[in-house]
Amino acid sequence: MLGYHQAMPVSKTIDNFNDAVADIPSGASIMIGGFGGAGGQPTRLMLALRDLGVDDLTIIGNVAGISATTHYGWREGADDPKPVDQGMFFASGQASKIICSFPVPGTTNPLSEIEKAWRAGRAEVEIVPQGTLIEQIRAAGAGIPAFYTPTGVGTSVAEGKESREFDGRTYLLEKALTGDYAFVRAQKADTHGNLQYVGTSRAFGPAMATAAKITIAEVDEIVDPGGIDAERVGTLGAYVDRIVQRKAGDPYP
Amino acid sequence: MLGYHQAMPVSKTIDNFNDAVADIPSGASIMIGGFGGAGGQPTRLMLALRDLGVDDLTIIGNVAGISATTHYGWREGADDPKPVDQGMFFASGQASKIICSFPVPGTTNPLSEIEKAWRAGRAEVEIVPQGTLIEQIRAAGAGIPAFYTPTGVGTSVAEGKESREFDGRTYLLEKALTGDYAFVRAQKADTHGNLQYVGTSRAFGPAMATAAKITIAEVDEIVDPGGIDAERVGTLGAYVDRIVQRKAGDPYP
Amino acid sequence: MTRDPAPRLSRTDIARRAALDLPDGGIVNLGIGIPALCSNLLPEGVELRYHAENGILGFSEMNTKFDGDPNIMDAGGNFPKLVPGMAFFDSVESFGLIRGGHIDVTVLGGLQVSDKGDLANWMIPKRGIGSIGGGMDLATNAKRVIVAMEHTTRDNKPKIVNQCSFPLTAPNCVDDIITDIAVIKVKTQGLFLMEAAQGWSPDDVQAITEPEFIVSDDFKPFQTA
Amino acid sequence: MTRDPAPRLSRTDIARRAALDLPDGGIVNLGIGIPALCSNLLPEGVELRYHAENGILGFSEMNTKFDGDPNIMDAGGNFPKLVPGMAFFDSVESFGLIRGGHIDVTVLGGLQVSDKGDLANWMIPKRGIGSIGGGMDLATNAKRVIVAMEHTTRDNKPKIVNQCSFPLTAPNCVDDIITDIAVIKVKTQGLFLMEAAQGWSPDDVQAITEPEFIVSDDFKPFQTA
Repeated sequence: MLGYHQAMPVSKTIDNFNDAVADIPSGASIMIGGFGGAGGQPTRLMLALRDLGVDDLTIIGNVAGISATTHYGWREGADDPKPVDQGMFFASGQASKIICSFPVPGTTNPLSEIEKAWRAGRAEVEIVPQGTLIEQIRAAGAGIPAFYTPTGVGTSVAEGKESREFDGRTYLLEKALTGDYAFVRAQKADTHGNLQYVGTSRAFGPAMATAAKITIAEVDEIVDPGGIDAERVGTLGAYVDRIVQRKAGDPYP
Repeated sequence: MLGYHQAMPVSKTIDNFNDAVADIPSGASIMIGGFGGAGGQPTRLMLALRDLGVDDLTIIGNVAGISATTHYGWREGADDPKPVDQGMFFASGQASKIICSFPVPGTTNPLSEIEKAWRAGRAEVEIVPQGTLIEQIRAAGAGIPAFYTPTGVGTSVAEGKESREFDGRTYLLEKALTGDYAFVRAQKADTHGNLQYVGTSRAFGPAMATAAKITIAEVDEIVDPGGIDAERVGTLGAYVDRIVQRKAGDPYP
Repeated sequence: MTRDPAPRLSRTDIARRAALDLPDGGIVNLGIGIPALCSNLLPEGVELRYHAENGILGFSEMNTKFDGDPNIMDAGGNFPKLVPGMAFFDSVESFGLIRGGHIDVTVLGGLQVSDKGDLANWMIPKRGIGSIGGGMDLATNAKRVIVAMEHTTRDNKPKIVNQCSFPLTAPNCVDDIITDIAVIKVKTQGLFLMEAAQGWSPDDVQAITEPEFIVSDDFKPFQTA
Repeated sequence: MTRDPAPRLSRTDIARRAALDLPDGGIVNLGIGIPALCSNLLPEGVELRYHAENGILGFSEMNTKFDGDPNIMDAGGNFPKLVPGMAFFDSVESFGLIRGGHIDVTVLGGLQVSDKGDLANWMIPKRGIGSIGGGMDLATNAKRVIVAMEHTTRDNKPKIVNQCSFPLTAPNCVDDIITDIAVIKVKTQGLFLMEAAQGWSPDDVQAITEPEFIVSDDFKPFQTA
């Protein structure tokens, strides 16, 4: 349908994952996109951050740290390579806090790296209802400092929070949640930074891209402008600062 | 990419526009999708509602009532047919109120039907900043009863509203806005009610579809499930109650 | 504690019974555990549109094995079969759908349910850490909440209680409880026993249920189809 | 009221001057009227990614005529040329982009601007009804707000005033004012005259500007490229 007019590309492409994360300082907050599991997880950016060796990180994610022990969202029993997750920053001692909705599976054995760090007093774990967490992130990106939600009323989530009635129902006041960096995974980027996702790999990525000060995208393929259909852009290039292409045949899904 | 498994369709198809709007009572609030102009306007649903003859309607739209006099968003100078807009409900005396962001163009001559009705004291006009209006509608559909926005602080929009500081900046509390019916326009529907939009025809439609008690979609084409790519669904069928297909060759764009 | 008068149902049978309550054409979200088993146990001719929190609507069945694409997953880490009419979206949209009250039915697991319909299912206090996931949003906002769980703990303590001692997922949210021995409806007047498993009398069920329930006028044996 | 010392610039020339201030590669939203004229007046080699409130990002030029597709429009009712790398989206996303502070520059029209950077541009009080559109969101939230307007009303009354008498669009939001005779910067210390049109001295500009401005150390003639 689109009869394109020519325009000059503005490239945000970075050559490798190490360079893309090189300016992240100790103490930074890092939003990690996807839902949990291999699909949508920016695995190469995470590994690069681990190799960077900075510490006192706050990690913000959804399902967090359970794939390495349960294979959640990875090929069952896969060992080539073994599943990795946000737990890597707790195993390495780099992270001091995680904000997430689902840090432990129903079974206790074996313990995840996050639970181990929490038990040892090495890490704070803040558990947020998933809908509240994604809405807090969305709010940060969309200029909404706070909003009301019915979720969590009458539970421990409400402790220390303001509540208020609207039309006879009680709601909690929840605040926007920003991050210093967002790592997002998409299938395609164009050189303007527009991202295209497939299937259930979207999840937390698109909102996180809007909410962080610096957004870095890990993609399977970088294309010229026009290589993503204007109707299929899942994250606007306006939100994306850096894009890095994965190597063909990467053993990580 | 999708290797589909077969499933039974659940059809929401209505044969004609009159039947689709037949249960709308006097006093109802009607959200009208699109942005303003022909693209995204559910013109046939609007005409059917006009023909239904109910009154005391509240119309909720964005740019409202300026196309008939200015050709805004229609082919310049078009007279075959003449542009129509939400003003039709004010010309007919059916609407007593409009909530919108842009009810009058910069020029005063000729007066729009909405401005005429307002000057004659026959209609209330509530003017809301566009970003606040769409966020109020989105909030209604997404279970958020109220949120804070920086827009409108220090202006007449703030009158009678609560304000509050977060991190040193002042924001207004704005409430969710629902409707009894939403009319949305899309290019394609499948029989589950999933909608696909093109170009700038989305605008207010997708949020309105989530916010109204009954959502009716006017589409160019109804297809079987699978006829819309799972990656290209702009409004989930979960939000859509009725779909009506336009006649081929409809003179209205 | 008396001995069971008859066998309790299997987890699959609980799920099969729960599946009977799912409305044809409805938008349904299944929690992890027993609820997830419903997906492949629907009665003949019933078609649902399953929603999963991670951003998928319209699937109706699970693949029995991972088929190689980690980008087509449900929230429980299962792999749905693709069907025509499905849609993918992000978590903002997904939880707008939930919180906005657009989910017809959710089936959730339970650790404890009170006679007021309070649900506790996200944390065992002695563990000290739990996982909320999408459960609070679903329990609070779905039009109907069915809890599918075993009737008692492993040491035969009631899970249907006067007051939940575990942290709540949401107060006053449960509509129906389907267990391995009974189907119980939560109403404002209290709990109503609707069905009991073969060989279980209302008294047998009451013996391992903490709050007193009312036996419904419509009481009947556990339905299987 | 003295006579003009020299011709004032055309609306197109105001827009051309405003276009000089738009950063290469930036995300820019143009209001209706004079601002919209900027789109086809960019300096050679500068590429912008225009945003329009109705859900389009990445266009860079307008079609001079309606090309038959009402589904490809900007918020002003103009018809953008399609370019590679553009994207379509709905109004929720569009105003998330604006309100979230992701617009680099917006160029808006003005009825009045005060020396504190208050902007009034949505209603003429004697008309009693106006149109806010996306203007309040843009003025309040864009990283930089440029107002492009005539320096005075038709009867030569100042539009740059001590206090706006018209309803405000947003207080304290304007960074730069570009008129048919001057370029003025709004700083916390007050207004700074940066440029004046050919034949206009600072005193000539001051004579039809209500608040006293400071002549910048960098004062120079109106830039054209």
